[in-house]
Amino acid sequence: MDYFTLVIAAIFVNNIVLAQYLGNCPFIGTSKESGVAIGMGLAVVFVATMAAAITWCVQRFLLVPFDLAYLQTITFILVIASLVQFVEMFLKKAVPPLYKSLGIFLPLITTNCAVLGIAIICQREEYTLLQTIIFSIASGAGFMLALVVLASIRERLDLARVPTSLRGTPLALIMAGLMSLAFFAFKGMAS
Amino acid sequence: MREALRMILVLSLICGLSGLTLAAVRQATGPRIEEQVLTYVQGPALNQIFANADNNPVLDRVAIDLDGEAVTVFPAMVDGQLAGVAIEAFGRGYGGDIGVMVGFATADGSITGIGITTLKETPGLGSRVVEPEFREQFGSRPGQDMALQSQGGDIAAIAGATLSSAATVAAVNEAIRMYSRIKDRFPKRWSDQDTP
Amino acid sequence: MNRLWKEFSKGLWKDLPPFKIVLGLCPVLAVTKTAYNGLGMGLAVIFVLTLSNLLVSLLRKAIPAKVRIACFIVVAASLVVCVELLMQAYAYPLYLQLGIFVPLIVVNCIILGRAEAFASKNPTHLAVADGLGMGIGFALSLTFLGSVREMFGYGTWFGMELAGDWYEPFAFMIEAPGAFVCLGLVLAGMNALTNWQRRTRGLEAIEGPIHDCKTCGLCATKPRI
Amino acid sequence: MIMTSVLVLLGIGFTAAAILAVASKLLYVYEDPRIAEVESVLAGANCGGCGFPGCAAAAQGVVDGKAGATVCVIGGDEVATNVAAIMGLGFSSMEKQIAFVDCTGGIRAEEIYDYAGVSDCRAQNLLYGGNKMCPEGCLGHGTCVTACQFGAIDMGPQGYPVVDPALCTACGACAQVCPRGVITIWGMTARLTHLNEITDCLAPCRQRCPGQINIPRYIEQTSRGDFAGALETIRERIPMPLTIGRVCPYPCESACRRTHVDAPVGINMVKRYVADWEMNSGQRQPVTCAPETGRRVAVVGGGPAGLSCAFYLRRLGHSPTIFESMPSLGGQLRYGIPEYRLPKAVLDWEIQGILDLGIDVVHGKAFGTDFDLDSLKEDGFEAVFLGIGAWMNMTLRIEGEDTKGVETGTEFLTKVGLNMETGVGRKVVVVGGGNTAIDTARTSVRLGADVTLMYRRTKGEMPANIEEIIGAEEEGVKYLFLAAPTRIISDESGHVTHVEYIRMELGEPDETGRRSPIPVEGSETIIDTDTVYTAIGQKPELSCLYDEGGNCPLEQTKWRTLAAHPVTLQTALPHVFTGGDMHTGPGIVITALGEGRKAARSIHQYLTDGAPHYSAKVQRDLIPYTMFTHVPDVGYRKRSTVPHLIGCDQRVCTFKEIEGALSSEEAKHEACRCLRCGLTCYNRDLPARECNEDGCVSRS
Repeated sequence: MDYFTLVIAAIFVNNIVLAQYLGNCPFIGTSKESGVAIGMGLAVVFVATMAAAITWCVQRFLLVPFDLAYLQTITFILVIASLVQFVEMFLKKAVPPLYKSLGIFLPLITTNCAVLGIAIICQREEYTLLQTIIFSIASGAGFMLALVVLASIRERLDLARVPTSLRGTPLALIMAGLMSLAFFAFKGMAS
Repeated sequence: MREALRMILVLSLICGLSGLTLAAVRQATGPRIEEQVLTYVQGPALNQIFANADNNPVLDRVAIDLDGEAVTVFPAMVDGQLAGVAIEAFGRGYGGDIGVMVGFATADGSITGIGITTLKETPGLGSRVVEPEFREQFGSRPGQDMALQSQGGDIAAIAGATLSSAATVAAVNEAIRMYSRIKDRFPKRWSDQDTP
Repeated sequence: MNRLWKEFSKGLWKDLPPFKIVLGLCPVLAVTKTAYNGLGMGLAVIFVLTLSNLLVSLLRKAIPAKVRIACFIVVAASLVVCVELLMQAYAYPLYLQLGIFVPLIVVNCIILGRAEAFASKNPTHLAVADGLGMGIGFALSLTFLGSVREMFGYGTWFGMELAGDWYEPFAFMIEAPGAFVCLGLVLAGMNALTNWQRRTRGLEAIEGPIHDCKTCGLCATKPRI
Repeated sequence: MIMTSVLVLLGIGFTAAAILAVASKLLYVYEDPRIAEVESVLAGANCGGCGFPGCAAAAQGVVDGKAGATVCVIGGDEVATNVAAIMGLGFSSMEKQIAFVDCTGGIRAEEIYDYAGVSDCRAQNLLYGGNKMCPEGCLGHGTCVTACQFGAIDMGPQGYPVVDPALCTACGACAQVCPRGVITIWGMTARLTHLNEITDCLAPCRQRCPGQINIPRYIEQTSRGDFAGALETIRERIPMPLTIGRVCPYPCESACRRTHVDAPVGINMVKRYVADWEMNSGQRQPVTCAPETGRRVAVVGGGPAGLSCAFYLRRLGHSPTIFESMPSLGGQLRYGIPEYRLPKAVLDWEIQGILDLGIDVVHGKAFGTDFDLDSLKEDGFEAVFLGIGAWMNMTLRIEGEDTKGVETGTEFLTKVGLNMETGVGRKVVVVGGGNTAIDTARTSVRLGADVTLMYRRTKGEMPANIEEIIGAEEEGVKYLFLAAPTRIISDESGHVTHVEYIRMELGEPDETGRRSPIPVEGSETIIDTDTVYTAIGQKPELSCLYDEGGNCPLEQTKWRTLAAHPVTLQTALPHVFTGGDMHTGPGIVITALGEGRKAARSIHQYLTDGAPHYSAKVQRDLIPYTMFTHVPDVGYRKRSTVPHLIGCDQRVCTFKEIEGALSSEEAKHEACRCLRCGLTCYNRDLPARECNEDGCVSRS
């Protein structure tokens, strides 16, 4: 499997939100403004990549040798939660401007199942470390793409005349459905 | 400093406790999980091979020692007699190992059929090894090594999935080798008994 | 007792997740292809949510603030792994269906959200009532959504044939787009219902009565280091 | 297996906790402990009303000095006191800012489109663009009203938002949702230092006013009976409404769009009414000043420009000191404008109000002799405003000009102002056509003289106000148009007896558009006189700027005025600013007042930012496309007239004030004649509208 296919598949064909149903809470929750969406998207790309790389090492050097694969979930989430907190502290200290723009999204990522999902998918697919990193960047980018597109649509929809009951979250979900339908067209382009 | 220590202590303790709990649960459920996995992963393949068996090959499975490694053998009984056994073997495919369950007739050591247990091949190409057209080529033939047509044998490879086909063949050959080394022990193991 | 009932019942209608508080969407969308899957996931969530609320509430005084989130997550994750193991042992086909989403229960915002927003601040019995209520509400919602999607998508309900051969299954409903649209329409229905109720009570209809992602409190919570 | 599980998880948990613990020590970012303290006393509602994203950010802002103790808008005084205690801050160290609606176009914008979408300004703006002509207009859907968490905005009866300053917390939510930028959050400093920009909603009168007063706003406030508010609006731009209400030649009225319907709105009458209302009430309206900065500024010259500069410097928090060489403040207002136009009592009352803000005055010190720029610097003045006016008279450059009995008009008026013996005769000839000439003539009439006013062009070309020209005629001043003096004839004692003049005729218009007079050869005539007053123009006396060596660090223009940047009024010396007649040459009072404010603004920016600055969009000339003359759909309404306090017969012998103020009803009537113009819009209302308690409702 070449890396190009891996990237295309992760962004479009198996889009983490629209095809895999992962990371939906932040997808709906932070897609009200495109500025916020971009911030959240970048934070996810960053954390997901780091988390996938670290969890890959944990799995490879700790869980497999000791035959503890069933502890995957708990170790991964612990790693992610600590990582998020660590990254937050690190950014605050080392790169305050970045912290100001991404910092507020970091705590939200702990509960973003896309991050844990990406780490677990990498294990299920038995990717190499390089593949893991590429896959997680691409998946994060796919998340960001979907998020920004939905946010842009919602900004316009806010102004449209729609039945009262549909305003807000319901319409956002329906829009997400239509986007997901559009992404269906990528099926078969790469596996 | 005290706070940091407390932080470390509490988190480590909680982790340790959860490890203990989980290990215990794991221990308790382990055998049952194994059986479930066999029933739902190997079971369907066995049913394809021994359509007429009147026992449950999964429940009656036996681990046989072969050069220090345990080989799981699934016996099939017909009318209380051991009619055949199945052995799972793996071949390296395009997307990972392909698990193949190979069934042998105990009477003459011929292959009764094969079933695919696990595979991660490309959908539409390599994954077509599960299709009957491909699988049935292996049925009812003597238990000796075989090869793809391209390598001088008589197994028709799936178009565009030579690697997956070859992996299947390799797995079958592996199973044949294992079978030939342990087949002598079967009569002893299932001598006229209904159940082991 | 009153209080207990209140905390329990709010999860059943007033704060019904995920329809009233839009939380835990991933399992809602992913596993509700059939009513059976929905119910299975719901039961898993009830188990995890109730016990995690219980444990968090018990441990709430011992946990230092800085590793609070990590501790909550370890508790939740342990329970999830338990569920995973039990499901493998006793409901393996369900486990195969729910696949990756069982481990993901741990990042279901409902679990961490209730731990953070409720269990870590309330006594044990209330926390359990809250978790049980929310869990049951969640399970019912999932079953409902699964039923709707299964009926349209397969023409069956819990595997039982509902329609004759003439029924052409509406495959859209069981794919990802259908999940989004279906949930969107259900939420719109909830809004319409709320507004209808408000109108019958002589109140003015309001736009989008459904809470957005607010209730879990995580958004506002920053781990303090 | 149990053992490994426990150990692995224990290990991971321990590692995670240890890394976090170490990281929290190593990566510890020092946070001012006061941030936490401040946050703990804030209301904790995270309402965002303070303009910060939540209470934590607000606390950070307070500690960073971006906000004052009153940051929490819902916490009230108690929270403010607590915050002040933690921070050691003064209670009111932050300037109160409020939302400010600068558009009155709600109903008008709606008329342009048949818009049926959601009632949301942003939606309409996005989908239809709203008003075609004006990019700034209010759309009137009230999105700002819903955006305001504090209920401070209401849709007023005219269909545009009205802000309640008491409830407004300047959170900026309204400004954020307004797609047209109609609402701005302004602090007093920003309002005082704002220069008109071409993107502002400038009605023609506002473009024309040299003082940049927000005329439509104070007229609207007057129409609602909010006289105090109107005064506050006026005082944002000029400090002397009483004076301007009396002496201004109101250029604004010449730009008024109502001129094209019937007659211009009596803008100045309205201003005078509200100014008189304050004076007659006996109670001065409060004038807010920013907290003291302690920066000292020297204001040289206590005329209108200097008074205005000092007033705004004081309001911006600085400490100005006025240096005045004459015994009293007021400059030309006191020594050039006669009593019957601007009673000294009124002027004194007004100047006292300005000085009461805390402005020091040094009397009897002349610039150039008693002190200079260097000595001011030594005395600790960080900036200097030069506003010594234009007191030097132009000469006729004719034979016999130094004859006894020939004097300049300003000298004469100054003597009258100082109650000195003037030496005025029985037959007076005044040369000139400006307001000074008329003032001289009318003053002479009051001193019992028979006055002839000689002007080299015709009545239509006279620069003086038309009311003044008519008033003088009514009082018996004889006009001699198209005549220029050529020679002054004196008797043996050296006293003037006759003036010889030559008749002129008007030639072709020159580049300025004025027809220049051409002497008619051989038409010399002689008239009797015993006193000649010349009032043909003045220029600044700049000799005071030169040191003994004849050097001056400042530059002059070719009109012999002090050169300065046209917008910032900064001279060649960065800390020296100028304004008023010294900069423009003889001009009208409102120009001097306006320049005083501009200079104060520049000085403020010089003191706080290091240099004055201004936007490239600054409005200087009239904006041509807004000067349309076709004003349909407006009904005829009679313009009010200013009552005359005394009859013509009495006027010639008394200096009592002639013009009176409107009555309250007349003022409201006049205010209601205003079309509430914007840049290109105006109220297309019909005579049916009426004045009532709530002001002028344009549609019933």
